[in-house]
Amino acid sequence: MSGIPTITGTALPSNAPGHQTGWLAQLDPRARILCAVGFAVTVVTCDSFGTLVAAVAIALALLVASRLPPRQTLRRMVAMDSFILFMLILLPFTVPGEPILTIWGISASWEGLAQATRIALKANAVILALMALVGTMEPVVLGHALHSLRVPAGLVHLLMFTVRYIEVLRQEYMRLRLAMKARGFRPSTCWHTYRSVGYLLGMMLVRSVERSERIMDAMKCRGFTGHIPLMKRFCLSQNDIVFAALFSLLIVTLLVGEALHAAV
Amino acid sequence: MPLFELSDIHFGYPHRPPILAGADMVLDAGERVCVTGHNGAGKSTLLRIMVGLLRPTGGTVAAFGQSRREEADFHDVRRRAGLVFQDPDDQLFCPTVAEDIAFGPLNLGASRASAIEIVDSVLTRLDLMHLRDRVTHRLSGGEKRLVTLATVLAMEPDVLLLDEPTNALDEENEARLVEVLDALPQAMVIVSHDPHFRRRLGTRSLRLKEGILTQPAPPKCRNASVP
Amino acid sequence: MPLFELSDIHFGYPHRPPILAGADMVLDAGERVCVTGHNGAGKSTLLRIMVGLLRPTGGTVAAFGQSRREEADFHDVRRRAGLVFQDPDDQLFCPTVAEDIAFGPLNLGASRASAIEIVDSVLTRLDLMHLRDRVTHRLSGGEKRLVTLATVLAMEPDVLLLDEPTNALDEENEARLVEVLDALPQAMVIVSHDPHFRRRLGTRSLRLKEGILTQPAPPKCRNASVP
Amino acid sequence: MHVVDGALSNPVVIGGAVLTLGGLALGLRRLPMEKIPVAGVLSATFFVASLVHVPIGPSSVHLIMNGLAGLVLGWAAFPALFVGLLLQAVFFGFGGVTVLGVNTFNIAMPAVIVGVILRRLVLSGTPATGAIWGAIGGAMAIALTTIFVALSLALTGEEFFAPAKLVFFAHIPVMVIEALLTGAAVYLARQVKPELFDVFEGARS
Ligand SMILES: Nc1ncnc2c1ncn2[C@@H]1O[C@H](COP(=O)(O)OP(=O)(O)OP(=O)(O)O)[C@@H](O)[C@H]1O
Ligand SMILES: Nc1ncnc2c1ncn2[C@@H]1O[C@H](COP(=O)(O)OP(=O)(O)OP(=O)(O)O)[C@@H](O)[C@H]1O
Ligand SMILES: [Mg+2]
Ligand SMILES: [Mg+2]
Repeated sequence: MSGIPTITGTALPSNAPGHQTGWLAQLDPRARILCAVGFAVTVVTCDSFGTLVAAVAIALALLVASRLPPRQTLRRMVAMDSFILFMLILLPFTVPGEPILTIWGISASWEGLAQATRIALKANAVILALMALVGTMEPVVLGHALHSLRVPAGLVHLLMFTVRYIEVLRQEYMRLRLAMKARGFRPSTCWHTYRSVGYLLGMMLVRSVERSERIMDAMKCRGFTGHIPLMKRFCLSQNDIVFAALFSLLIVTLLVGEALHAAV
Repeated sequence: MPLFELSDIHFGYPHRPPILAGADMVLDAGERVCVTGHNGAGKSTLLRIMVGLLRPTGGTVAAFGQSRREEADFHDVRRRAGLVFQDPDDQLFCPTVAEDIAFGPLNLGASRASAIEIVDSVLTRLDLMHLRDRVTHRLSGGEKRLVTLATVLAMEPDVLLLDEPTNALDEENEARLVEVLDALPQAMVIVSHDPHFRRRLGTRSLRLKEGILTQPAPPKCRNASVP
Repeated sequence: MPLFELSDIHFGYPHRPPILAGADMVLDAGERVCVTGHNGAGKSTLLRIMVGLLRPTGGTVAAFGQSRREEADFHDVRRRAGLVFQDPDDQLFCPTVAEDIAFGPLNLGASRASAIEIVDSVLTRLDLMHLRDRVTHRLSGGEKRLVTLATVLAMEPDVLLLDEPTNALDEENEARLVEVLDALPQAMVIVSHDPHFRRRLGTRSLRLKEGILTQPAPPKCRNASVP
Repeated sequence: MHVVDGALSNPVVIGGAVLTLGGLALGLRRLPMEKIPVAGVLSATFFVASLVHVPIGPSSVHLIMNGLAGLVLGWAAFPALFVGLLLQAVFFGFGGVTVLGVNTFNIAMPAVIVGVILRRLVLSGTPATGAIWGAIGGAMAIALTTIFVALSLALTGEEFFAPAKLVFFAHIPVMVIEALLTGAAVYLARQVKPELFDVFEGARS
């Protein structure tokens, strides 16, 4: 079990030239962020199965439009934290109600199963829509868009620096891991492994702080006076407005469907 | 009046043996001084002292006709002497190339519009307009190096201080860089391990050894092998 | 039976043009093969393929008399072929020199006590006992380089793969290193840009160019200029 | 330990968002522009660390290292970890949108608590005693995170109570691992660069 394969696949995505993008990726980033948030808030408040299935369908349609690699994205969508997965599996057994089956004297209820399914549908619809709408952005563009959505400058700059140095540090980590492997390191459940990985992370922290000192020097050399400019300006096009309007309509439809269902 | 005049510079990092022990250097207008020396000799340290990022424990730094002592004295020096760092990843900290190049001019008080004009003119001059809106951390090593040069040129310095500029470059990009630098009018201090690069650009060479800058023997083949 | 036998190795990084395109190499016991080639030619890549850190897309790697294909095949290769990386900072990650040298033996299953014994014997052999409890991060470039060699020798390899070992060294340390390496019985593959170092240590030279290893013309001074 | 959208009740989601906004405000107050580069590079380091998997028996866990983050960053851990969680949700599909506040609070608040309580102890004595305090901090941060996650679920409904308790005990091995890693990292940092723990001390705009 080596840490390398698990980490090589997880670079932040790039929209480098030549990267295939759909019409969704051409839309204004701010519109996409607001749509994703609106969709998430709506879906979370809905409870009827019909609405939730419709929400998943919308999310899948967005996935197609986003041109994200479908298999990899769907795998990410269902890969929930083991913690939360465990909760979902236990829900049928902890929610009281009409029993489906009984294991070791504990009975699983339909109500519990329904609740677990609802959570799974909501979680997946939201995360899929988020990845399709926002995850297709260059991370730097996400920062610029958040800035023009009035997110505090400190937070945006923090995001920008984080995005800037993730790849540099990931490369450093992988080179160090490779060198450890070359010296016969094979991770296992033992003190030697944990100490070595701990040293590795500690060393990366130390080097990071020293790098940040050099970055600060570079900033001073260019007359840094306590202000970092951000220059990107967005402007809404007709397409963005049409998309936002249609998407809002979709959200309202979901809410109406939910209300009708509740009224029945 | 020389652009830079370092006399009897002493320096050591805390809890370390001294690195510079009486280094002297004079840089005149139009000169391109190459500095060599083995790894850890203190070449990068010397450049940092020149722009006041480190303060020497002894000796004096004079720049552009004035003695420089305090942090405030060096603000002006940093504007007029552009330092290109050894590792481009330390220097390109803004999200996009255009923002990185505009960072300096904006700090010097340029308006947004004129900063954008400077960005475009510098990129055009270096024939890098295709990189304008690229994300800095996705550039190749050679592209990063050329962009760091652009970020410094955008401040229109009188002197360039280049720390191992050919480090991450393949032959093609190196040839590009030589051409670009050769066309620039600025005086330069160039730290480089590459004898051919030095020979192509430098007007004279200094060797940093045991904390002192000396005129090396005229280059022979043996010099070419300095690692 | 050769120690290493690479035949018709092909390799390219994802989304990049191929780097190795039919490279062949044989390393026999007692040999010291020098590999040269310009920056980015794929020298470091070649060494990584030899110890299975990268898997070739075509061709075969045989080591110590066996064909090696799977990750498991290479565990034994990595024990018997010690790779010294190009940048010492990629290799040194423990707080002190002693701990870093003990890392390899501990991976091979040595007890703590015997690992400490190995540390002391290796350091004594390289005359580096004064560095034993120093913090690796604060060593000079030359010291780091010698310590990386010690970390690899601590695993008692049969073959040494050295990636630009003179990179961070001044003349004095370089002379030290030549002396140390010359006294070692192991077969070696040495990647080096330094013609004097190669001439002093190598038994033969190979040049990596356009993905293929060839016997170069006898070294002339012009070789010294490969950047 | 990311909660997903739809699992929690509205009051819990809103409460988490409000608490996180408060934490972000406090954290950003300690981040003047001069500190943003260090915080950003450290935030990137912890992001990379969170992608690292270490073996545990036949399986493996990915690291959180929020204890170490708290020791180094103090209150600045709030914005730094928030940024990491945001990037994880958007680009890796890990976590969720409406629960971003809850998730940030559950991971960053333990970091801050560990930082505030243990930073001084980690810096006192020899590197070895510092490492022991670091290990305690590493375990404590994970324990608190588990408790906070369990609480957010328990406040949502009784049906989550039993599994939440079970999950706490299931996470004891993770606490041990993070303790050992944090201890080793602190031991190294104490020897190599003790100033690491002072970067965010006393910084205020
Ligand atoms: N911030 C620092 N704190 C302590 N020591 C340092 C620091 N920066 C550099 N040093 C040490 O000072 C010495 C000189 O470093 P410097 O970077 O100036 O060398 P250099 O000549 O530029 O070397 P290179 O060719 O490797 O770039 C080295 O031994 C280095 O380890
Ligand atoms: N992990 C990687 N992913 C993608 N490309 C890589 C990677 N490592 C190296 N390369 C590229 O592969 C080519 C060969 O790299 P390699 O390090 O083998 O060259 P080298 O001959 O050792 O060069 P140098 O003399 O600079 O050390 C280079 O163009 C390099 O940019
Ligand atoms: Mg240097
Ligand atoms: Mg190499």
